[in-house]
Amino acid sequence: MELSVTDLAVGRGGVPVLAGLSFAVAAGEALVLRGPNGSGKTTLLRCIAGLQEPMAGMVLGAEDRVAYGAHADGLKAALSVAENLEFWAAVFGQSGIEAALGAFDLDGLRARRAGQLSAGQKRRLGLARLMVTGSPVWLLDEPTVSLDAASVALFATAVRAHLEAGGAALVATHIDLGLEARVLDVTPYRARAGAIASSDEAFL
Amino acid sequence: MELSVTDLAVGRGGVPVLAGLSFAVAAGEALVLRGPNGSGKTTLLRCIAGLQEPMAGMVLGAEDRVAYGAHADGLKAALSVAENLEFWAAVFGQSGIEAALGAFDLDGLRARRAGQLSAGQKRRLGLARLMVTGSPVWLLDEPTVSLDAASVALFATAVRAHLEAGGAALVATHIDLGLEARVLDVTPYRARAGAIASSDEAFL
Amino acid sequence: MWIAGCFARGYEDDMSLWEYANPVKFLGLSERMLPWLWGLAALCLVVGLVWGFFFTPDDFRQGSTVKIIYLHVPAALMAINAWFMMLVASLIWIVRRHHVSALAARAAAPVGVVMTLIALFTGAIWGQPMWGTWWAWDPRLTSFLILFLFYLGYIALWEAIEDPDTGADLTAILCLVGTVFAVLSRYAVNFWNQGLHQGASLSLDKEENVADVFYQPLLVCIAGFVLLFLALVLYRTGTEIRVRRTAALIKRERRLA
Amino acid sequence: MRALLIRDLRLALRAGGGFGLGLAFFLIVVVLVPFSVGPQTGLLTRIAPGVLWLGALLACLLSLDRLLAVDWEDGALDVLATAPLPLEGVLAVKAAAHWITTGLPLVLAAPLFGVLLNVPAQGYGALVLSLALGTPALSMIGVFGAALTVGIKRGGLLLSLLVLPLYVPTLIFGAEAARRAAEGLDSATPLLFLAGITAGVLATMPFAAALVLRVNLR
Amino acid sequence: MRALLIRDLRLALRAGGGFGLGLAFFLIVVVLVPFSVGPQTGLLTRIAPGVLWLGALLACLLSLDRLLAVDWEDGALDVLATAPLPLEGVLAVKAAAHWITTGLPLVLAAPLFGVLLNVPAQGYGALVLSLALGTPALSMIGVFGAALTVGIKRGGLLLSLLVLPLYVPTLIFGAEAARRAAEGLDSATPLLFLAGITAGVLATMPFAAALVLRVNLR
Ligand code: HEM
Ligand SMILES: Nc1ncnc2c1ncn2[C@@H]1O[C@H](COP(=O)(O)OP(=O)(O)OP(=O)(O)O)[C@@H](O)[C@H]1O
Ligand SMILES: Nc1ncnc2c1ncn2[C@@H]1O[C@H](COP(=O)(O)OP(=O)(O)OP(=O)(O)O)[C@@H](O)[C@H]1O
Ligand SMILES: [Mg+2]
Ligand SMILES: [Mg+2]
Repeated sequence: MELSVTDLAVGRGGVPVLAGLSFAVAAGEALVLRGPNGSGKTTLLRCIAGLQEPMAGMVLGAEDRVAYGAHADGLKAALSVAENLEFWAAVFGQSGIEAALGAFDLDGLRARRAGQLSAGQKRRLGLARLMVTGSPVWLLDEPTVSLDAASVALFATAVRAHLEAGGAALVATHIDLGLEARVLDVTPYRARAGAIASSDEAFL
Repeated sequence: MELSVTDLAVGRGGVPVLAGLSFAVAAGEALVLRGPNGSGKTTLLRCIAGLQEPMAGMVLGAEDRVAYGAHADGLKAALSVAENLEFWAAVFGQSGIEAALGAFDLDGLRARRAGQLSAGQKRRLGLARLMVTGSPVWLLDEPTVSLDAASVALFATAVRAHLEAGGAALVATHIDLGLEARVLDVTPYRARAGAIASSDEAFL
Repeated sequence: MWIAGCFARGYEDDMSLWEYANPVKFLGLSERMLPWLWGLAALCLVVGLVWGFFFTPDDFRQGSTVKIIYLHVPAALMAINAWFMMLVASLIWIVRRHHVSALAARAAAPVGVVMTLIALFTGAIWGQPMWGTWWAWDPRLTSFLILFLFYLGYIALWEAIEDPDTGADLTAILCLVGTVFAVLSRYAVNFWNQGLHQGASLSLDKEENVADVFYQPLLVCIAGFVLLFLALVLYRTGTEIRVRRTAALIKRERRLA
Repeated sequence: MRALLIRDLRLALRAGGGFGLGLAFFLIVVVLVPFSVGPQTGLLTRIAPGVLWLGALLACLLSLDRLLAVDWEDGALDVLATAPLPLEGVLAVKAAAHWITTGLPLVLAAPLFGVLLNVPAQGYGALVLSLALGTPALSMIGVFGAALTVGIKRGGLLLSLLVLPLYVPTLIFGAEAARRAAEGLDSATPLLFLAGITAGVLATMPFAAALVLRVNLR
Repeated sequence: MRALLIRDLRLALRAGGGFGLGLAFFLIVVVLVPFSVGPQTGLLTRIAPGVLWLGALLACLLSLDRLLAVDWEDGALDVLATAPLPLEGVLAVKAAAHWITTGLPLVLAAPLFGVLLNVPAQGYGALVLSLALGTPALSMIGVFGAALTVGIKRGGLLLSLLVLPLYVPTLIFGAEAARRAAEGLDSATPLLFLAGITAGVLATMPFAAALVLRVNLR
């Protein structure tokens, strides 16, 4: 019931990016990933989410239990806020979007088309999506981008509630989340050339 | 040679969002726009950039002198970093992208396809685009989104250099830019119902 | 174009005709006119059709099939003229930015489509006995089909766009461009194929013309169709205005809240 | 699954007309053919069934391009892939939605268009039947093609390039059936072949598509 | 301007094949036609010029959809609109790029495809000429349509519904010219009409397109 990563190596386009990562996130715990641009946070999250397989090592306790919030939120401009949420709730076999709407105060916007939201409002909707999935493990990639202070606070409370409910969260970010949690800096794990078999080292 | 806005009212989808705005940005000066999500910063910038006409009031000293950096950067995933910059330089009748590449340390990535950049690297490229336009007035919408501390510093120095060269900058943001500048909070200017003629008030 | 619009807004007030460009005023007017229009339309249609169907002799060649003309020709005429009415309305919108005219254009389109369909079907039914085929690639028929396509495109574009003003602008320009190309196609089609369809027999040159017995009830029917068209368009415009009005009110509520 | 189907249908409707569009396009193709090959009725009658099938093919093709690309660009595909739904099912549903919005209307309207091209009376049954049997395969194959090209911006032409060859068998048997019936011959055999192809496609293609899509996602 | 042209061409190339694609699609259409209408040579010869023109039309159409949408989605259009270039010029250039990548190859390759459908020898001249005169209009009109539907996701079918009726005159005169020449008749008149239409379109459409695009941008 916890997410654990052992000796993981991930890469993009066949080039290893991070290697030798090992950590565990227990239920009720949040882990913040930090590291300069291009250090591999997104790649790592995609790998844990199961969108790409690891180059080495393994990920435990993730399959079918994760909700992945990426740089793009997967919202349909043509659908209303409520419709978007209901859709994702249904996909994840959940129902009831009121809690999510309330948590990110989208009640006033429920009938608005997603395409007509401001950047921050869109982002809030994207985060609300996580709540309706009902997945225990949240993987968040820079969730607070273009959120104002108030919305960041909303986000922090939402995450805390999720943790108290026994969920876990793995958050990559550059800015403060208004959230006290363990921090993991990925910089030291940057893959050295030839450290692990990159897909085309057979040619070397 | 300065950007001045007098009694401006802007709206989206026929609904007035901001009204009664008046301010001026002199050459060599930067103005930071603040305000909660959905308060109308993007709309204001788009209006000043000439992408939508004001509902009332006027904008002086903007036409053909602005470089607009929006939420989206207008980069082509299929083109390399250098190609993207060269293209925009040519469009704005400039040449020489070295300075820009250096300022946002993209030298190492010049041959990389824009589609293969990380979020922050993309953003840096998007900002580098501003430098190659050679336009005196920069309109920036949340420029430091998903940038790490080091890159934010790079951005700040770039803006300072631009100001010293006699340029002006208007920046909407929620987070710190590492940049000391006059701040304008748009919240008080939120348009009250019926304040100005919305396009469909004829129907009321 | 909104430049034109802005300067038009400048003196919208003076000219008295434009009074009714105000949606609310327009609603009042149309409500007063509609009952009369409905009545007259019904009257003309009943008279014209009964007269045409039961009190005219059978044509010596065509037999009783000739009587389809009382539906076919008026429908065809209206189908074409509806488009021109839309064109005028669009022009008014572009120059003077009166919402009513834009909505009137929007309201006219479906009516035009129905008229087109009536003409097509009656024509097809008529074609079977006359030409021994339901459909022939005769220039007039073909250009009518093209007109039908233009209607479809126009309506589809309206449907696809959320923001009403944007929709009005885009469809107006489409209507202008479309008209030019529709006319072009008309001549192209003539060039492409010389057909079997009747010439304009309402025109006054005497050879190849419909005999007066058929001619007078036909005129009554045409009048009826014109009135019916006007009534429908006014009615639908009213609906469009009300829809837009509710939307506007809801928006205002949201902003006040 | 149902939610996905409903969403896709709703999106198609919102994007202007939905069902109507496929038909309108079909109609246009039917109108353009006489313009390009000339108005001689006899000629048209002979090529009519083929034209209708080509039209169906192209209507299908034009709507394919964005089928997955949209979801890919806004990240919805990533989320769907991580959702507890089998990706195969997701793609099958997408194909179904596509068929309902483009294929089905064509099947229903085919007789009307047949009139325009004076298809002889005895031809209609087989024409409709062949379309009803064939178009599902077109949609499913199309989804596979879309999954192949999802990563590529402006993949429109490339997609059609990849998909059209896969359409050939369906087209041959479908058009053949329609043509034979129009000429009063028996068209059972091609119809059977057609049904076979469609069955096979529907049974296997979702897996191929899902496989390809997973590769594209990583 | 030149930079824009170069960029668009480069993007077309990068998106797999570029020039090749239009041709390949054209080829496929030409190949599919015999499948759908049946292999009788006499018949094919008669419809050949029309088929080639239809193919050109559709190749054009398929590549239109994303022409502006891509730039719209990644915000490039916003920047272009704020750049010190006339939007009319930008759109004209885009049309030119589109023509070079799809129209031009077709013009050059038309004789080849003519052989496949055994167009009679005397037909080639007019065929190529008509395509050369006609396709630029197709591209320019297409850009107008793209500007109309740029805001709409999956506008593909809608776009074709709007654009194809506008293609009718061009198609009629073009195909007419090609057909007449193939039958050994004189095809000067339709060619003249065709040239006239193209000239008119190229002169006026950029402005209409820019107008529409500005409306969509606000
Ligand atoms: C689907 C088939 C047909 C269509 C789409 C069609 C369409 C039209 C159109 C567009 C007009 C022009 C109205 C005007 O501008 O004045 C018209 C008029 C007319 N049509 Fe047809 N038609 C069809 C079949 C027929 C047939 C089979 C006949 C009888 C032989 C016929 C007889 C007439 C006559 C007598 C007029 C009045 C001529 C005039 O006043 O212009 N039409 N039809
Ligand atoms: N498609 C790709 N092909 C090849 N390399 C890629 C691709 N996408 C990203 N990269 C590279 O992989 C590295 C890791 O990228 P990643 O997006 O994981 O970084 P990140 O930590 O998320 O950065 P940011 O904080 O800016 O989002 C970067 O150096 C980037 O240049
Ligand atoms: N296309 C649209 N149609 C109607 N209303 C819109 C549209 N786009 C945005 N809005 C509304 O206009 C208001 C201003 O939006 P805008 O994007 O300018 O806010 P913002 O200050 O940029 O917010 P953020 O800080 O989140 O980017 C918001 O309330 C938003 O809901
Ligand atoms: Mg990242
Ligand atoms: Mg904003």
